[in-house]
Amino acid sequence: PKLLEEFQARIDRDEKIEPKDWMPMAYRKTLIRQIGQHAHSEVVGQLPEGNWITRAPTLERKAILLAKVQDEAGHGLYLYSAAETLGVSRDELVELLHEGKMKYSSIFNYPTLNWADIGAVGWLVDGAAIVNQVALQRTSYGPYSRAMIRICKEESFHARQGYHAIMQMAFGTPAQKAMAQDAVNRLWFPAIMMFGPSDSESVHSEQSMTWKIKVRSNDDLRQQFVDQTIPQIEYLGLDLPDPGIKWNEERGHYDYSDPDWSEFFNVIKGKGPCNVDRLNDRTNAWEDGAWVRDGLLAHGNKKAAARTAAE
Amino acid sequence: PKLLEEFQARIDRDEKIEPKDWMPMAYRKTLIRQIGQHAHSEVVGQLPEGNWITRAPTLERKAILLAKVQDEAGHGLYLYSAAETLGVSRDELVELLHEGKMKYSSIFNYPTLNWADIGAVGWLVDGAAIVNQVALQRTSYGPYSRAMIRICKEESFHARQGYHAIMQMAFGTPAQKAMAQDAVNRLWFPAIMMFGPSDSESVHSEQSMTWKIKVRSNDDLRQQFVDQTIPQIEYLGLDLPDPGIKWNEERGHYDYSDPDWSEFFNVIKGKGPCNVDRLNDRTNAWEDGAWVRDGLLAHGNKKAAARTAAE
Amino acid sequence: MADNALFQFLLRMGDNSLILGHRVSEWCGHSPVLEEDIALANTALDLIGQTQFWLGLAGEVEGKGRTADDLAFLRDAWDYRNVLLCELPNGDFGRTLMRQFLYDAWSSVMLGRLMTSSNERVAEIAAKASKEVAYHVERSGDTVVGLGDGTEESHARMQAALDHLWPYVGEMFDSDEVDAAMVKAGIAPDPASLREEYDALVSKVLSQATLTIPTDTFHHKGGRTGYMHTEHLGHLLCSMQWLQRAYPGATW
Amino acid sequence: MADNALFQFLLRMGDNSLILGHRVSEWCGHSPVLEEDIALANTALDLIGQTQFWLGLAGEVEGKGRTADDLAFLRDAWDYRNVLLCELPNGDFGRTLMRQFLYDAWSSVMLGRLMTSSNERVAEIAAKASKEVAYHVERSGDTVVGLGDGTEESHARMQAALDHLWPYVGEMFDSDEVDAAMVKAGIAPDPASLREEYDALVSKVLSQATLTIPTDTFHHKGGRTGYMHTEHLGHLLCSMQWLQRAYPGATW
Repeated sequence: PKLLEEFQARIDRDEKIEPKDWMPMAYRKTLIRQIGQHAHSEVVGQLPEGNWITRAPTLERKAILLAKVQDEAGHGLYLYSAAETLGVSRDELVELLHEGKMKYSSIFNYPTLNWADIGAVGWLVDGAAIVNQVALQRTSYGPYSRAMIRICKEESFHARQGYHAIMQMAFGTPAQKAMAQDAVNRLWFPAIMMFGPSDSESVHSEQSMTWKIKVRSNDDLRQQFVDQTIPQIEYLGLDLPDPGIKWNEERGHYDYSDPDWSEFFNVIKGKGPCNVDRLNDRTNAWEDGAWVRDGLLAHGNKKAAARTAAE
Repeated sequence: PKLLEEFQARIDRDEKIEPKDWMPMAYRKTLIRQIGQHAHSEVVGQLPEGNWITRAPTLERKAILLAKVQDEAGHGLYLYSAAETLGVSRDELVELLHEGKMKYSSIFNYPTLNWADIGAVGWLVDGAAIVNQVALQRTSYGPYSRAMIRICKEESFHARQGYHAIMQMAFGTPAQKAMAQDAVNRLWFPAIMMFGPSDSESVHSEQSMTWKIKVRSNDDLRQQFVDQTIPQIEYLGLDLPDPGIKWNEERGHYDYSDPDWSEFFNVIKGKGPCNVDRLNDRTNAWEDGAWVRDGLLAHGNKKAAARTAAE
Repeated sequence: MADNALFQFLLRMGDNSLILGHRVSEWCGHSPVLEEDIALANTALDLIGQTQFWLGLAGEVEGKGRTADDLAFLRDAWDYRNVLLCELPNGDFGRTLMRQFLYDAWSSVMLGRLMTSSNERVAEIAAKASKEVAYHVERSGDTVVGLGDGTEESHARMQAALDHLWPYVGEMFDSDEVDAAMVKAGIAPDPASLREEYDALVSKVLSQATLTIPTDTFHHKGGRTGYMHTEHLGHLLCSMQWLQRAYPGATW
Repeated sequence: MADNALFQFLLRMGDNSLILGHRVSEWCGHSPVLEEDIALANTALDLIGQTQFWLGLAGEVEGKGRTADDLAFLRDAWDYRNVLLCELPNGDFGRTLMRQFLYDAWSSVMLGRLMTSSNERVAEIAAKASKEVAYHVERSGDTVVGLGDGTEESHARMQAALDHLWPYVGEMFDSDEVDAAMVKAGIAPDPASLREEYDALVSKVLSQATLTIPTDTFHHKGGRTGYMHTEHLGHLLCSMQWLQRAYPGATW
């Protein structure tokens, strides 16, 4: 209890908790879950964008997309490393993912169906992620906070690129504009669901806020995202994807319709449009690659043994 | 020797040899090899055309191509059945194919690279096959002869359809005409190689002629094919694929250049452009399908056992 | 609206057979045994033939001069109206045959109803197609039974195929305003009304196949409205439409 | 002729990197370990970057106003000039890395020579690309060694990959009148003249990898002349060119 009080006091003073510091088991577990899910999201997040890499319409767009996906894999690495400071290995986390015991962001269970989706993913999905991640730069766990700072820089770049890509579509031919509209229509609600259920329904929120694992509430972050995104949609000349959207003078914010949370919970339960494909892709990649990991490990061991023998 | 004399006498009288008749071992073996290769050719021959089924440019072309490939699989069935009358099972023959111990027509080791190839395969490849098969309708082995009669009818239909398809290309847009020309250029020599090496170099010919397993010589058949095909190429308005082609008034036939037989023997040895892919496709299909064959067999046995028990 | 609803209905029928026919045609030369190569080519051929009728009529009803080929080769993914089931990748032979059976069963029930359509053309196409589909469903059903009640491995694979595909079955029975308009005009039944007959047929065959129908009633959707296809459809179209896209205006 | 030869030469360089880059990009999100996802994306990215330079220059030399994108997305298979090695399907990870190494080794030798090209633009591109390729060949070489000299299974797979790919290596050293024109103009070396340096590099790495180079000297060809690509290239183009073909004239 004394330790716990001290711990909370440090958090309240906005000191960072570092790997070697004492921390409550539940704090550690919550962080592992949250950072692990975040890492998995980066990895699984390669797939919907990868779906269009082979169809990117110009060499430059292909290069931009490759660079983005490469960054995401890199973010996965930072985050697994951050999780490892909490005493869980990357392989353990990956195994939990493959067994369905850990999640990744539900947004990646939606398909990318036209080229504008790639712009929309950068703009809306990375955009939503950034709103969340900017807040998490102030999270209490040092390695996580530092990973967020690093990741945010790259993500903002992605979001800008995504917006430029969809702008090209929205201001392009009628067919391109239709694709942009279709993308916004399909991805709007999934994007605003990325902040999680309403504060009133969110399971882990309160304790996480106290520990500053979460820094701002789901609804608060969602509102910020909505407020920053609506003017962008309008600038693109696209129809708003939700008839419930309108400026609320009194609140100084946009009102918007509540997404269909039953869909959200269905997706969480594995019934999204792409859950099966995404998890199959990942587990197949992992299983098909076992011989590669084993081979490289065996080679490393041989070399180490040879060095030892030579000494 | 008496049996052998009688056997040869029957053949000389143009009587058909039937499965239950006595026949020399070498006759049987030669027939198994020839009919087996012919059957394998029908089966492997599905692949180069199958390569374009998913890209057929109209619904009608897709339907025509599907029907053709279906016919070819059917020809494979007749021919395996004809071979089975000689005491070898289809599975044994398939195994020999997969082990590389039996061949199929080398023509199928060339790729189909543009849509006009599909027309050209029907016109040139089936066309060449028919020249050979019409002759084989008079072959001495009854079941083989009857299979040839049946197959020839369908093949002539395919050849006509192929010619119409390439005609559409040759008389189409400049790009289509270029595809047709490219197809003829690439497939001409492989097609005339289908009749096998020159009579002077052909290993099995003499005995096969005596036994009427072969009925006309390779060069003879090849000349017939060349003579019937050149006017068709000219009608299409395409350039002749061989500068050596010209009408020889004296012979009453077209002269033509000898194909590059070293290429032919390379392809036979497994070094054609598609040998590896074709054989992989077939062996993978066979291996991946093992559980299906086993499953259906097991079910058949259960049903048979149930019937027996009920009796 | 009535004509547009009919157009949509015809697209649904035609796109189902087009896309499933295309998938089946991918097997060409690669099936487990020669008889299956023949059977699959034959199934694909029938489905492409049905497509020509449905999409041909759709083009006429639309009245903009589009042919069946224009509709097949010049629409992008979101304009397709096939149920998701038809566009799913083939998987192994068991999954392909299970998908075929689950579709054939629906198709046989649907076509049976359409034979009495108030629209003569629809009734004619249904009459012709229903003979083919009667054969298809018998054949795919027999194969599902043979493999379901075969070896331990074949049983497991068929159960896995059923589990994988079952969440896509429900979409075939969804109804919307297009269907309501068809019912009102006496052209086509409410898809929901086919379910009982379908379940009876499917349960019988699957029980002979010793397979267990999943109990979860959740189903995926988005194909027949075009709202959200799977990612697989776009890839399929890349091949299917290649020549028409690369060489516009050519005659083949 | 000189300009057309230069155009052909530039297409060969650009198409190699375009098609191989495309193949590598197919791995996205599916490799054996996260570090490899990053490395493969990086390799693909570099190759696409090189493509932009080579095809951009090709378009300028051709002088018909075609951009790198026009050349990449609006030619059909027979107009591609990449060696067959680059278009072969990925196969397993071992085959992909073996193909990469066999190509990187050639590329590193070739680019080294091109750095002293009489054509300044060529020399510039080569200088830039050669830094990237020096890293690629080190990396792919290390992986080939690690897997060749790893477990029994990884060794067997790498030997199978080498056996499969070796008949496609020879094409990189074929010479024709285009090359003769390049040599004459001092723009590029005769590919045949790269073989010794290549063999030294490749033998060294493959021997560290405990792998045996096949002795058969036969090689496939037809890619760099465009006479006969493999069937695989056409399928690759269906995806790669889809959007440009389906929506001609759009800006992306």
